[in-house]
Amino acid sequence: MTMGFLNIEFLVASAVGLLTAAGIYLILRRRTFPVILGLSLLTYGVNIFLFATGRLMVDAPPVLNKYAEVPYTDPLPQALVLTAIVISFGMTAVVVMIALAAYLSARDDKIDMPHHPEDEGEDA
Amino acid sequence: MSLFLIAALPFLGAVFPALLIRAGRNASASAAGLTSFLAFVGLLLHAPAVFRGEVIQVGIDWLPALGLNANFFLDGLGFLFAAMILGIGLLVILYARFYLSREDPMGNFYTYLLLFQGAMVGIVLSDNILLLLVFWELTSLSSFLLIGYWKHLPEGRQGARMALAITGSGGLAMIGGMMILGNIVGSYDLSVILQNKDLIQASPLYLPALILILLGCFTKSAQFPFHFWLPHAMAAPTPVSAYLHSATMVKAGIFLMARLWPVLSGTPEWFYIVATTGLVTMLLGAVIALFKDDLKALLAFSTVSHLGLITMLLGFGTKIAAVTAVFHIINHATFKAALFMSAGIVDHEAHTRDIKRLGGLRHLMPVTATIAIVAALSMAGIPPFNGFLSKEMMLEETVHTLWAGSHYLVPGLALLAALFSAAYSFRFIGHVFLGQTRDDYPAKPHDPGFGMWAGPALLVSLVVLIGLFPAHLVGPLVAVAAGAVTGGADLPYYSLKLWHGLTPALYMSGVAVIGGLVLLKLHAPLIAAWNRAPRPEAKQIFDSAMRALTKLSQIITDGLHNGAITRYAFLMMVFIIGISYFAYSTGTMVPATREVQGVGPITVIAWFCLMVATLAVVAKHRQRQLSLVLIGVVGLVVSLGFNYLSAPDLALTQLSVEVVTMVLLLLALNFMPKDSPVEAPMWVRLRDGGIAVVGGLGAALLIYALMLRDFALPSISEFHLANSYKGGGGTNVVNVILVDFRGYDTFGEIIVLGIAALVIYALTEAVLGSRVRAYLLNRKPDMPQAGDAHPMMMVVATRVMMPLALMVAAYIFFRGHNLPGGGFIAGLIAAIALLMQYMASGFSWASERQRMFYHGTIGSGVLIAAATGLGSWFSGNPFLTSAFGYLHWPPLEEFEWATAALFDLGVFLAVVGAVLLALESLARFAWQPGISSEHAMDINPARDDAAEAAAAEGEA
Amino acid sequence: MFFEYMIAGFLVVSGTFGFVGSFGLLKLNDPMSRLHAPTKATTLGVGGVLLASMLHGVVIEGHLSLHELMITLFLFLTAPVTALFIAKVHLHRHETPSSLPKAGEDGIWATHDVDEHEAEADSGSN
Amino acid sequence: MRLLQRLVPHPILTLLLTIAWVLLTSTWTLNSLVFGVLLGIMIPFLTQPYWPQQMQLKKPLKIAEYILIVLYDIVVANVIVAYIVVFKPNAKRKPGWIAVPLDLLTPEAITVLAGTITMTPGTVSADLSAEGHALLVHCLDAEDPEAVRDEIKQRYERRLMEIFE
Amino acid sequence: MNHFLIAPVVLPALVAPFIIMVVRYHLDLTRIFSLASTVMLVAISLVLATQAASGEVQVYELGNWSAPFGIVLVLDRLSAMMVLLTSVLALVVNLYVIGSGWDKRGANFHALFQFQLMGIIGAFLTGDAFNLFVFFEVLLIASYGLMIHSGGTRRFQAGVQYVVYNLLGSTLFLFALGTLYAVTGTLNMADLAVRVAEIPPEDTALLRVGAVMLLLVFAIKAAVIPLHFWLPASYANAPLPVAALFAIMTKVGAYAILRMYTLVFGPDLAITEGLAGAWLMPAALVTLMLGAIGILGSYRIGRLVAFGAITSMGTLLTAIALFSPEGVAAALYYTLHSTLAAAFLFLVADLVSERQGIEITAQRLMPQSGLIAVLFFTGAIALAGMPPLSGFLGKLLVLDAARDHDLVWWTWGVILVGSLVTILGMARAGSLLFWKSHSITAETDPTAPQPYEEEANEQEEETEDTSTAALPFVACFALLSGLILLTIFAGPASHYAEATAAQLFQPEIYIKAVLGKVTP
Amino acid sequence: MIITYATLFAFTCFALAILMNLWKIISAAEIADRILALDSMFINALALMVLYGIALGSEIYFEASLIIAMLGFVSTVAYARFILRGNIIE
Ligand code: NA
Ligand code: NA
Repeated sequence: MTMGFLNIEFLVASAVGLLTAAGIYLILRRRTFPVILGLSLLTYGVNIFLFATGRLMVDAPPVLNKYAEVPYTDPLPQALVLTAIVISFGMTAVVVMIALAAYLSARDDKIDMPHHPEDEGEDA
Repeated sequence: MSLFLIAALPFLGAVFPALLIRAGRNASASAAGLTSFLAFVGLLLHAPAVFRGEVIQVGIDWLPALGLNANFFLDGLGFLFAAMILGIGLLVILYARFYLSREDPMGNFYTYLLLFQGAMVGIVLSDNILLLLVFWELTSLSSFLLIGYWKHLPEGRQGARMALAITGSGGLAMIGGMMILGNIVGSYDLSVILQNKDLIQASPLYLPALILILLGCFTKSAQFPFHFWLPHAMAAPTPVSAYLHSATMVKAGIFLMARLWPVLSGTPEWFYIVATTGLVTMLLGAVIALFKDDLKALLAFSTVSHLGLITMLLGFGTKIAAVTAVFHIINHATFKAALFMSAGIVDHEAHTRDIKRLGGLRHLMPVTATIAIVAALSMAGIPPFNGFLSKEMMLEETVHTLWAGSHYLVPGLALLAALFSAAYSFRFIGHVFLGQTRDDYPAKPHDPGFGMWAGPALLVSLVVLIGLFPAHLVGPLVAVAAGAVTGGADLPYYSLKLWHGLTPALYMSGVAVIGGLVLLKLHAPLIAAWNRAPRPEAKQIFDSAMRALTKLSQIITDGLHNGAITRYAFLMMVFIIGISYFAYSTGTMVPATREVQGVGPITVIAWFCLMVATLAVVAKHRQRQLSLVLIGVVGLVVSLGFNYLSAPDLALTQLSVEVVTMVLLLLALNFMPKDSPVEAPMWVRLRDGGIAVVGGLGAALLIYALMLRDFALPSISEFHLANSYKGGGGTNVVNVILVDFRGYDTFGEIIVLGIAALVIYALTEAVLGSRVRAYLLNRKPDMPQAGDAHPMMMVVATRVMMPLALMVAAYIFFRGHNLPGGGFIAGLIAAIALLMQYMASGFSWASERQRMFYHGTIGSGVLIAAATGLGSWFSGNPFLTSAFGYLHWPPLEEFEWATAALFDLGVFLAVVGAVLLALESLARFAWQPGISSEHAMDINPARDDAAEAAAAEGEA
Repeated sequence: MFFEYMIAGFLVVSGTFGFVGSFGLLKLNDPMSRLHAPTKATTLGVGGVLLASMLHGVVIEGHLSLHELMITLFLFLTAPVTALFIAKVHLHRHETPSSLPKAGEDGIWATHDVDEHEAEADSGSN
Repeated sequence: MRLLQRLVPHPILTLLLTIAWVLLTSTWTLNSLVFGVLLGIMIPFLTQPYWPQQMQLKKPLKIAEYILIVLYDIVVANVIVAYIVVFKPNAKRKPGWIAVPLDLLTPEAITVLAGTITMTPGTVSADLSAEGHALLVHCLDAEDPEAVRDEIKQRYERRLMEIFE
Repeated sequence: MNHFLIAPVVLPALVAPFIIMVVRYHLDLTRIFSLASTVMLVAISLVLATQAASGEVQVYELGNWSAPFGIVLVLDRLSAMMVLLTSVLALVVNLYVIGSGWDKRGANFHALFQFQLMGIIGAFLTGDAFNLFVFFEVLLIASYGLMIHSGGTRRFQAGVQYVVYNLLGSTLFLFALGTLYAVTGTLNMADLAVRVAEIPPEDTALLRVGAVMLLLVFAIKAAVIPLHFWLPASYANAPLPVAALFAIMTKVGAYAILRMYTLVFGPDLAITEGLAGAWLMPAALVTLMLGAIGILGSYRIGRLVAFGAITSMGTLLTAIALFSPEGVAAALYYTLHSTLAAAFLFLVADLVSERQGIEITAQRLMPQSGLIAVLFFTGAIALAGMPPLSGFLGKLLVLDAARDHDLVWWTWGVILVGSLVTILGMARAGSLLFWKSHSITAETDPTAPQPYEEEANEQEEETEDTSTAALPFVACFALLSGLILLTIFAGPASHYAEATAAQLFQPEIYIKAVLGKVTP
Repeated sequence: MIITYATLFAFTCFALAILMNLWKIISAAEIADRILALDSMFINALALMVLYGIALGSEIYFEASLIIAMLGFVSTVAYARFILRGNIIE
């Protein structure tokens, strides 16, 4: 039973698109927390993107079957995505902590740094 | 002495004055003097050869790629200038020793002066225009230091910056001009360039090159309209003014025009630009000089005027005019340096340079007065002094010069300039040294010591002697120098003598002198009129221009970099999307080569959840905790998707990362506001939404297009599939890629994790070491808190769950190589197992029982991974080469070992350490007195009842 | 054949309970009651699936795999904890000591038993 | 004996873990078993600080009986709950709280009881009293709260008392 | 098997955990190990540079898997040069940091420092595109830690922006790599080059998108306008010695552009034609100009030097954007120069800000004003590209290389005008900082010197150990000597750069070394 | 064959359950309900994964369910603790 007008490629591509769009939108918000949320969504988006570059296959995990000739999906993008997930986890942890430190220090979680051109001392 | 050494000596010597100043002012001055003297002697040693008409050349390659060679040559022109630079330099060094006061850092002064001297000598000896540029810019820089020498005076600082701005920009223009010139000729060597007049003048780039080079010359030599910096540079100590602004630096522009005269002059462009500029400058400088009350300002504008004169002569383009120019260069250097030094003496002794406050000094300082009067007369063009001779020759030349068809324009204006020149010279004499002695000087003036007037005296004796015996004293010098300028030995006839007969020039001189006297008589009404007349004040214009430029820069800089990363990111998105679209639209695409694959309704439902949850995150992002819940949905569906699309490893990883990330975000959110306010106006949100939609659409279309096409060539992963078991010893190809084929990536990846933990730890230390700590310690929860921080059921469940989870971690770890799993996922599970304990019983209770030292765990993880990698060196293989094999210990069955497992252990440890260190750091933020509990759970009837019973027993 | 029907039966039952659990979440009208539906029905639903999976492994694919039991174990261990916490959230936000039955000799339920020093700190700060 | 107690602080846990290993791997080899036992010993040893008290089981064999009863209850009562959820209108349902006084003292026992209450349909353990002497239970549809409380005490707590205390 | 190739990556990767685990609480030991590691890195990179100077391209097959299936390290002249530059810079900065005591103002400095070096060097050596991403992340995350070292409100706030901006860059990197992989089926750079050349000309759009996204990623790192916005605030708010080390980070971006766009998407490749050329040159010129304007418009010293770094990146990228051997040679020489010069000026800026705060205003005369003034002046000359230091030569090389380019007039004009504005800005700052202070006496000065650290300095600095007090100046003079050597030996240096450029424009050498076969 | 239909039935049930969970997560007035719905969603997803394994006759996808069963409650407890105490590790 398949849904005639839909296909996996479309679902995945649209998911990538929506996650990316939502990520971009949230990254452009003015508080650190939504920006971090945006980064998370964007990370999902790009991870799926990267994953899909190996083309999509159902029921073909790249675990070698010693007994039968079966198709395998492309393992390389999976390994890359794994690396990317781990790295972005580390990055998320760091950005969360820095954002928290900035908030605690400034007691303000605006992500834009207000610019205070200090009065400048007359020109020499 | 080698030309290298002559050019290098001042630079080498520049080190000493600043160092020797501790040994006293004399030592410092002597070092400077000795350096100059040695260089001067070295130069003079070449005199015979130069006067024989030889050209001395030395050179080594410096930057051959560019054609920038350290080539020097010495001909008549170079000799003349080098002699002036070093000779007058010596006198200035002597003069400055007595001029500078005790408070002035003399060592620095001489150091700067020698740097400047070296740069000047370098200019005049360079045989490579790029090398010349190096020295040229160096003069700008060293003069910046010299003009700003009196750091406490705002005039000095401003004058220095103005000089730097003007001469610096001219110098940069000249770089352009020189590059063009070099490109036309194909060489940057002067001696080559000078041979290619026709090539240069025929080039379409001749005019740009000419203009750019002349910009450099004019700015340096203070030609109109760049003349205004020179008077402001007079804020410098007088020795500097005498040296830089009369004798040397300002003549660098003149020098260069003379140097390039053979190849640049002779065209109408040259004539009209150079001669006209010179003429205007000459006149304008002379007029302004008359109305300056500051002695040094008067001399400064006089210098401007005389430089204009020389420029004009060079602009005429005739050989005889060139000879005259050379001659006037010598004369001007002598009388003007003497005048500056005299002015300095007056300033030094009377403590003022204001002509209105001076007068009658001839009685008080007769020696100085004599020197100054003779020099001023020469400047006025009075016979028998040398100024007369060259001015006469100049006037003679103007008579023969036709400007745009007019016979009278040039001589008329030149005469007018001569007239004003005579007038200000007379004013210098009359209003300072003649007239009544006054008693209102700021200080009682008297002649200074010999050391101070010796220099000017020597110069003024030259003024007289050259005037009387020009042909003998400077004839040969003029000849060789002019020969070098005109680029050949065949100079036209000229004679250097006082009396040429009743020439038009003589009449013009007479008119000038008489007119000058008349002007001086009329000075009072004239200056009143002058002061009333509106005129642009160059300094104000320059200052406001600089202020405006600075302000504009600040506006641009601060306006663009206003700290709003929301805007930075927006611009970035727009740019990335725009450029990517450009790249796409300029390429071509073939139709899809792959079929799409159908889906069932379950998949569509999962997709629908993902889409709705994502949209909901955006819609509800202001409610922060809710958005985290929604992200949980996204993460769950993504994991489901990975599983569905044959990526079980990814599903496992995504699920476990999700948990840790969520805990992390919640821990952080505890301290932060729980909601985001609406801040951006609607149009901004629409704009952001617009770019987000475009970006998302781009990503979607891109991946859709990619998925519908095959690899152009078979993917390298076919090799991985084929060799995973054979070569990597594992059937889970993803894991074999991670720990073997691309183990180096994984090595980097665990280091990223380790670094993340280190950063977080360091950050926590920094925050807790700051005033934030007090805030944290006294922080009140911003939401009402419920009781029972460590519920019993959670604690008990954890006691079973944690060991089980660790068991699962072990299971996942060991199967990773052959089935989905591996060190990373196992590490996350183990970390979450410990995290459960933290959540159940609290940070304090759990960490007291913590046997793991997280820093060490991370470190050992990285070390184990690295050591596993290094281990392969012993078998002669590259870093990270894996090995595996089988062991058989009866009665156990045979089992497999693999170094990959050891590497994976490193991964495991790094992950556990990193996650826990990060969480621990956050928990430390939350620590408050009283938060710690001595018990794993808050409520425990077994414990409490027993204690009560004991207490009751005790009471009983 | 019998086992196939049995597997199918487990699957149908489990699907039904899974559905009912989540349906209850929508249908039931008070928060505490909603907590019942998913915690139980879902557990049973999943339990059925797991049983089916185990049977399927043994009968259809011919190898005994028991790790479904691990999942069941975990669910039984964690579900009460989850329920407890969600219930506590409800107590914390919507119930007061007076809206609940008396807590026996202890007087108060743990969720409402805010630590003394915290209360002190609260009053101290105001 | 001391040493053994230190090495194997929670023998039941060790057993549980070993079983878990076998269940996980589903491989029936000596290697696997040996490895599972090793891990079953190692993990409790490492995590012992988090479970400091020794857990005493008076009648371990009663556990099986208890489990069977509970499983039976779950299955049977699930149907009832499903019926209530699907067919009984909200208005006719009588949800309510009951407080169950506890005779159990040990945390493990109380936790098992609370878990049992939650897993058996119709009831959810919602909270413990401040000192741990009563359990707050929510009933989905309790016509007779007293009966529910008695059943909890009779059917579950009594058995748990036997096992644990 | 030449293990020297992996040594500069593994050494810091071993030293860092060692420091964390073993000597974490012993400052002296930490310093000794960190310093020893950087000294050894210099030695190793000298060996590597010598080996690379022969012109042979060396390949190290990690895990003994041959390219393109495994990851390889590749040593050619370019990577050797960059590694050497990094090591030298690291040694100097390390000396400075130890001397100034910056390393004890926060935790884990030396470990992060070593990891940072590992990341940078790894990025220079790798021959694999995805591994480049990994090492970018290593160097970035270490840089996050170094950037916020010792804390402070503005530093944290700037840190958030720095991290967020770079995370966007990393995301784009993955999009680009994914696209390239999906089209070509490989990740190895040499293999990419081979495969890209085989892409049919009628199917270029997707590859072009991937290629240009990759370029944009590197342009972010290289701070090309309008992707440069991350730089000013983060460099200015970082500890300035850290900013000095960061002088090499922008070069990583430039390096990657150079590598990818000579090896894989070479200037003669029809498929990717016009991708870089169309916008990189104008963008680089605007970057240059904007940096210069920023120098004139800065009122804080860190920001001033940060814009100095931007303007030097503008110059460097202008040279790269010529995509000619001459241009690349000029760019390489200028890379050496501008890295040392920017680092030098950052260190001097730290000397200043440690004494009188970060504002560029006249304040009471700072201690050692004279010496620092000299250093600032020379640094300013160097960064502005004024004679006699190497910057001028570099700039001349760039001008000369640009002479046949379409935009030659724009190039020359912007470079020269940019220099002027830079000079004006530097002169303004120097005059305010060092000259005007002379007119302020201690009595009339209402503003006492403000220490830069807002709160981290609550515990007063203990008096510096005299044995290390001179180290900051030693470090400054070391960089200055570097610049002077680069000036004096401009001939040999530019010769190396030329040979390097020539090697880059013969990618078949690289490809043959990596894949053992030549491009079809 | 019957297993296939039964599986499909179960699939549908759990998928619909997930949809209902989603609806609750989005629309609930009370955060506790949302957490509860998410927890249910985790369990239902777990069931889906097991069903997927049954449908494909493969055990490879099984560990994901194990992880959900083991770790899913950590998120749920964390969300709840956040509301109860603010600090989820104290
Ligand atoms: Na794995
Ligand atoms: Na339940």
